[in-house]
Amino acid sequence: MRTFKFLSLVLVVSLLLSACGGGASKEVKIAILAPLSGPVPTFGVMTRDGALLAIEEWNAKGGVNGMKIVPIVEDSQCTPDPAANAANKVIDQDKVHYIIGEVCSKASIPISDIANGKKVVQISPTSTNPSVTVGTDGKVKDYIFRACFIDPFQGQVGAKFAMEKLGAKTAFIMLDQANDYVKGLAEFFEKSFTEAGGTIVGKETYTSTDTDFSAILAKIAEAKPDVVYLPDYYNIVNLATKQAKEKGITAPFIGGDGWDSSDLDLAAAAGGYFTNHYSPEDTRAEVQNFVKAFGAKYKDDSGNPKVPDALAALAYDATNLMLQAIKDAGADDPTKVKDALTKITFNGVSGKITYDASHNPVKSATILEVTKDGIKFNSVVNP
Amino acid sequence: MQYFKKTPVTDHKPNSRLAWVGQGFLLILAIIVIIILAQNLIRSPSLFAQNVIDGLKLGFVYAMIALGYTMVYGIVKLINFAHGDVFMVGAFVSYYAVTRFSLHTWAKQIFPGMPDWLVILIGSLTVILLSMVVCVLLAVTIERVAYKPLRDAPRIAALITAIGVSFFLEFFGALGFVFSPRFIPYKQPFETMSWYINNGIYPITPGSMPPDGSITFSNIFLIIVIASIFVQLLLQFLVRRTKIGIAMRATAFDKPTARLMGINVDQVISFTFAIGAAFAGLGGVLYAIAYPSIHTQMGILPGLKAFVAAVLGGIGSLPGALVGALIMGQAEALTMGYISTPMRDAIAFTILIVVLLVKPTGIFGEPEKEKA
Amino acid sequence: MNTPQQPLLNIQGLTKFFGGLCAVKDFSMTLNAGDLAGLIGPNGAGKTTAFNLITGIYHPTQGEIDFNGESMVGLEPFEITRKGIGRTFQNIRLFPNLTVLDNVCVSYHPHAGYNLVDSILRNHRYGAREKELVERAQDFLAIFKLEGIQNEQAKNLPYGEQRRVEIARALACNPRLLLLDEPAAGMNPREIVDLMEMIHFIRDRFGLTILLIEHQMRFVMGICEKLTVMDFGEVIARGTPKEIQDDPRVVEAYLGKGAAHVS
Amino acid sequence: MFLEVENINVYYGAIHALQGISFHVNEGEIVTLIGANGAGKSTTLRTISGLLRSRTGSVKFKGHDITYMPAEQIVRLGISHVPEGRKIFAPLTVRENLLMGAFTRTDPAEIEASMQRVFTSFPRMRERINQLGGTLSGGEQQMLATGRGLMSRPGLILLDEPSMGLSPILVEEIFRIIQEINSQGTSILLVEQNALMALSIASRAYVIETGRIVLEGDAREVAENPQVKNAYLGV
Amino acid sequence: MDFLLLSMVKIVAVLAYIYGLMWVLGHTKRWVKFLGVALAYGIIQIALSTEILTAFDRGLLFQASAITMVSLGLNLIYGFNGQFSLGQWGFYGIGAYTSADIAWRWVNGDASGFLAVLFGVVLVGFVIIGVGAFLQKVRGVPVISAFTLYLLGTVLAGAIAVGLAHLLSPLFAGGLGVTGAPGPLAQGLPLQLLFFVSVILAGAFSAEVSFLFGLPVLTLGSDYFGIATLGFTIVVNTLMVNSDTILPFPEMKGGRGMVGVPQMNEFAWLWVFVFMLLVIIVMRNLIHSSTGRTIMAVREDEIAAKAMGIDIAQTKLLAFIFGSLFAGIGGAVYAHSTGTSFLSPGTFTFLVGFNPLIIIVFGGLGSMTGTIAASFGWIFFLEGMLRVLLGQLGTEAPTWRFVLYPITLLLLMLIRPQGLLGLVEWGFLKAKIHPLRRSAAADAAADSAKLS
Repeated sequence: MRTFKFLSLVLVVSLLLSACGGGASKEVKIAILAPLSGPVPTFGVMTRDGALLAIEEWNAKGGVNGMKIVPIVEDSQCTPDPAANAANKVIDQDKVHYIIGEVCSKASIPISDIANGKKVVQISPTSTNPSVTVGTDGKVKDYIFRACFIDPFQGQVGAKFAMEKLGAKTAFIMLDQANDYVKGLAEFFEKSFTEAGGTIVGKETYTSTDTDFSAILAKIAEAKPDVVYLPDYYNIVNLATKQAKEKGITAPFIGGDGWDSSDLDLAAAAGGYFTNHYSPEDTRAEVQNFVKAFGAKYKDDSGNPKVPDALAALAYDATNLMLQAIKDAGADDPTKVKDALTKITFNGVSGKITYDASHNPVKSATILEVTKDGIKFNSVVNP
Repeated sequence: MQYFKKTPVTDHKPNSRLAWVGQGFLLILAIIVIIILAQNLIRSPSLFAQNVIDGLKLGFVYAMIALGYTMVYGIVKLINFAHGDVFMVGAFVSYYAVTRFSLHTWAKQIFPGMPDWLVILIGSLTVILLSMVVCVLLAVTIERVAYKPLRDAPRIAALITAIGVSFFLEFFGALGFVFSPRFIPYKQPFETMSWYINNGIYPITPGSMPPDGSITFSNIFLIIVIASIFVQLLLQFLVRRTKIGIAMRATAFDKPTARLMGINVDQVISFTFAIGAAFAGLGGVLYAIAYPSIHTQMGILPGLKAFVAAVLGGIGSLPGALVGALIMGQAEALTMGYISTPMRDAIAFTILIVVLLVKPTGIFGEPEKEKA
Repeated sequence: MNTPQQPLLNIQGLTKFFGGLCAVKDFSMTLNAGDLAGLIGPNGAGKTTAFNLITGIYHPTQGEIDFNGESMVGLEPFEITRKGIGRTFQNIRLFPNLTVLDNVCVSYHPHAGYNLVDSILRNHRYGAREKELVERAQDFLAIFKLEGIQNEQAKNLPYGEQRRVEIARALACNPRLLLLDEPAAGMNPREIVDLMEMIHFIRDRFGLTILLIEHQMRFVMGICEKLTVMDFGEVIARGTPKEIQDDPRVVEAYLGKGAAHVS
Repeated sequence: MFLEVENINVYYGAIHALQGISFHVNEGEIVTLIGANGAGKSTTLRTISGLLRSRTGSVKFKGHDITYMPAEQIVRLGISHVPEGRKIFAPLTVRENLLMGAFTRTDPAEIEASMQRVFTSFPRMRERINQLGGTLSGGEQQMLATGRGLMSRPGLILLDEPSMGLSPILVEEIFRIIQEINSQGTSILLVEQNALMALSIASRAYVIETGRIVLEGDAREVAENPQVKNAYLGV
Repeated sequence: MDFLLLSMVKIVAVLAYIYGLMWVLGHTKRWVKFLGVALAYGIIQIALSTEILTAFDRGLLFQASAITMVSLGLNLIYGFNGQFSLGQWGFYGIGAYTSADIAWRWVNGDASGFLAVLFGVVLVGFVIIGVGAFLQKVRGVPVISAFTLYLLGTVLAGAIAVGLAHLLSPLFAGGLGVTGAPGPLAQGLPLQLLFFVSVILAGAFSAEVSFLFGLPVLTLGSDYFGIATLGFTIVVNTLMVNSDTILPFPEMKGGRGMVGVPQMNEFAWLWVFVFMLLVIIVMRNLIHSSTGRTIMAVREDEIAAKAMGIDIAQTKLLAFIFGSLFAGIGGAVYAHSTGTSFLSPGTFTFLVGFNPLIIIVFGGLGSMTGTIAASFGWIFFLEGMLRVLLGQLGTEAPTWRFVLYPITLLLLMLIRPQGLLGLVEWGFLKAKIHPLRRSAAADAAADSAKLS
């Protein structure tokens, strides 16, 4: 029992100590919650890198409102429990008021619940699930925003593009039932496509861990659609388009911003199109500066400048949005910052961003074409 | 002498009553499966054949990984969860060999006049060999560092260690300076070619679809099938005909007696790990060529499926691994084709459970001996 | 109680094939209540297999086993035990990580007198019956001079004590027939003498019928009232120890031809 | 001295199985260890061949201290252990089993010659050469095990219960072969339950009881010893 | 480095807390017991209410409690009964989703979830008893046939339960209100009581599923059983991912995760504490009983256990059912105490499912104390200490968390393959050491035996 008493004493003392340790007021902390382990560490690393770049740029310019920005990175594993732990940790332990993250909706939703309850502003760069910003009661979560399109827009744009530019009458949809990003895009593509008079000749699901799509592709070869809609991340696209080529499928694949990556297999995906936030070829200063700065800071395996993908770009935009809002608010006060965010007009890499009532960004979409030699700009579609 | 002598009961089976209920249940399951398959076969024979071919491709890849599982399990009764990650390392090594060092074209640089096909053949073999060597070194290191000290500990400790090694390889590999956390599009050392069968075999040219009712296949499919069969035969030769192979079987059966023969059991076990790893390396390269998106967690699911295949076939049995893997491949391909893709893991495991209930040690498994 | 003319154990034509190998062939034996019988034969003669057939661990290919007028064929081992056949094993099979007391208590389980619900609720019945059960087990251990080591893990005991624990555990099942598989193996002469006394004692005290397998002739001849000799799965002789000793077939099978001139 | 075992103590967990056993085998003789089941005979053999470790004492063979040598190296020195229960590699063929016996040897021609010699001793093995070890009958398995033990061309064979489960005719046969092997110059340490049979071919004998040697001497003397008679026939 | 120190102190403190709790539970005086338990509950409750324990600590504490229940269940199956199971995570998931769905429907004005599970659990219970009695009478029925009969009975019972639920659920409509406007039954104390009932129902549901699954599968040999149960976890996860397409539960939203799972909120610690204590007590009572001895005997030596009159199949099934019951309860408690009203199949994948196995091996197979301590220690180490430590070390360091974790795992296994605590038990969990007993009868018996 003596040891027990002693331990309790130590506990109490250390708790008191920790309570006393306050941070200096000359800095503002921003937490970056990203899946650095778990099933998709690649998304986490890209997100972290994009966000860190933005913070570095602001710090180089003297910080925000004269305060130095301190990034705090946590691993949220793209899984609810660790994400909740990470959020609690940065909020309670690090006293963070601003969160950038997570990538996956299934991690962003628990984070948003915690952040909103604690009045901490969160901008998710890439989570498309409506539940991230809208609570179960149907009310918008005051402190939660996102930097990406919400699904309907990309789906519509994709469908419109397929019908008008490619003259497609029939489409086949491939989707990952468990990924709400994919599911959302697919749903709205289907809706827009059929409303405009097209026919969906088939719809097949797979899971994110699948590598073999031959059974689905065999069905596509049989159904002979004009286009195949595959709004997933580039890793799936690489596999599916490669196998489609082997099967001699000629219908073009269309996808969403998940395609955007330097790791997109150009040879396999050539002939495909995807909707995106921006084109690295875009001559806008924001885009060019971002691509250049990113390449200067991060190198790929062979030491060449890394080309940022959509995740990096969105994380970069999300961080900039957050910092801009802090600047607009003029103080390190989450309540003011979230108000500033609702009123913000920001020229980001992914276009001019404003927020609608549900805290979803309103911005234009770019359509890109994949060719053997690179990703080419095709057209811009405004909301 | 009484005429109606009480005849002794022959072959007492304790469980014999109401057996028809269970048999009927299994029969109904089988009939449902057969009906679904038959219906689809009649509806579109070419699609069915296509699915079977795709399933074969999957099955032969699994077979290659399953060999490593089944051999290691056979000899040390360890479910080597890290095997799938060794497989991943094989894929990554070949990727870097190709992209960084252009190892697949080394022959061209030394002998510029060499015909292209030969360059690619030599280059690809070099790349594969390198992957195999690295995998072997890795596996032997793992065995020495993580498993050997635990040989006399409870079996579960080694299993937990295997899980730990598996996590370690996945997430250490995902560090930026090791491999990469990314999904990397794999660069093949050679071009993919595909053909379709429709009253003859024709190559598929880009931009034109094969006619209706065609069955397509690619050179990758052929390579996988050939390599997998070759590996099977090689391994059969090894364990049947060579001294070390026979020693492996002897060790697997009875370690103390094997030691009495002068067999260094530790070396044999390391050798078994090494062979399994070599084939995992080969499998990794072929898998990456067939499914060209590699990342550090690519080994988990194929590894698990391969292990299930090995169990299905009867773990410890080499032909069992092949048969189990082919069944898994067909089950998955046909489930994807005719039921629903997301259900394929569920169906594969259901098949496993049903098979185990009917034959508790897998298709080719030796029945477990009861000792008293 | 069974009537004198009805044997307690009646085995007829018991045969067991393992694959193509015949381990026990047309084995027959009858035991009356109170018998102290031995089953002897060289290693590999099928004695342990016969035990395993009687206790249901193997199911016979052919033949009948009647215990107390009831057929034991096809019953599960635990059912056979509950009908009153207890046993020990050739190479001691205690529950090594359980205490000596728990080893014995396990055997009391079918007669614990309280059920799962009682044990989870820890109600009065649990308390009373568990106490009673433990006390019974402790009394039992006392009989075998094991009470001092009741809280030791079984695996930490010396060989002789492990044997005694195993016999105590088998007796705790409350059997009418006790099968002992090489109870004297690995014991020194002094321990063997003790064991012989103990076996006599338990037979009288618990009203048991005992069938044992043993190699130590001193022991077998000294204790058994009737013997059955097996070789190659078949019974080659039966009778009193004296008769067996004089049976040339036994001498030949058991000691080898070379011995014939010695004895 | 050829094989010298001095004061070995072996434990199975808490069980003290061998309690200071010492004995020796001279070159060219047959020595037998007799004793009841569980007395420690097999344990002694397993300790000599390196499968078990003694806590004290030493085992010396041809001048080498092999007490702490791993089993696979002891074989190379020329000790061959034919274990109790035959321990045939059931999934291996007869030929493969014999090859495993010669694992330590490398010259294929010599191995082939040894195999032929085994076939001369055990003609039955030649007929069964491609049969799986597990499908052989008990006697055949014992022949195979003994033959396998000979394949390493040992100086000393440790034979553990070669007569177990064999019919009298086969036992005779096996013992005849044991004598034959011995006459070709191989020393034999024989553990046998069929005590009198063993004593009839051995030159010297040791009697083990509960991990201790209680009697030793010339085989004939031991056979005449009343205690031994008592123990093995209960007279 | 005070963060490091603090998180280490937290680990020590939580272990001390458990030690204290077990000590007090094991106290012979009843009032000390009750007072101690109340105190143990109170300390944490006050610390939570006053936010001395932050939401971060709270999260860790609740997760550790949930995983304690799951791991205890697995320890019963594997550590105490020797059946190598990887299916525990599946039962955890079943418990979580069952309770979440009951409560979700309840607060959204639909009592059918509650009623269906309630009737289902009861009716299936009858089916199990009835078919069991029938099989007992027929004797000698092969396992697959028995399974088929149970399955048919269960399907029938399930259909009746769902029918009854739909018939009766309108009766509750008034009290429950509608979505967005919950009635008196769907909030406040009645809702908390529903949590209590639904957690138990979810546990019972898990247990019944485990009965059906375990009946045939427990006949398999050790590793085959492991793989079959791993398959179970994967099948359950697949069904969760497709709960809105293959299964008819649109509110679970399939792989996207269920949002709006009602939370226990201020009562969370009460229920977490109560259920954790309940699981610990039930398991301890089970193990230290005659049945518990048979469970361990089966682990030690199946053949000897058979020969001592133990029904092996029944004992294995019993341990499996109780293990799954605990897992189901753990899952249900978890679902309502995450504080984020979100449940996703991502939590229940098979890779995460190795965690309980790692925990029980760490803690020591067959040691309840080890399991409890390892559950808390593991969560507070991996999610607490490592996270905090690496978070301090810069923006690159968090990537290393899952590199350090397996290294720790390897080292611990190499150093202590038998687990940290081996067979040590604390306080309450200790087996009773029976004092020597020398009754007159025993003396007399011993004398008459005249054994030296």
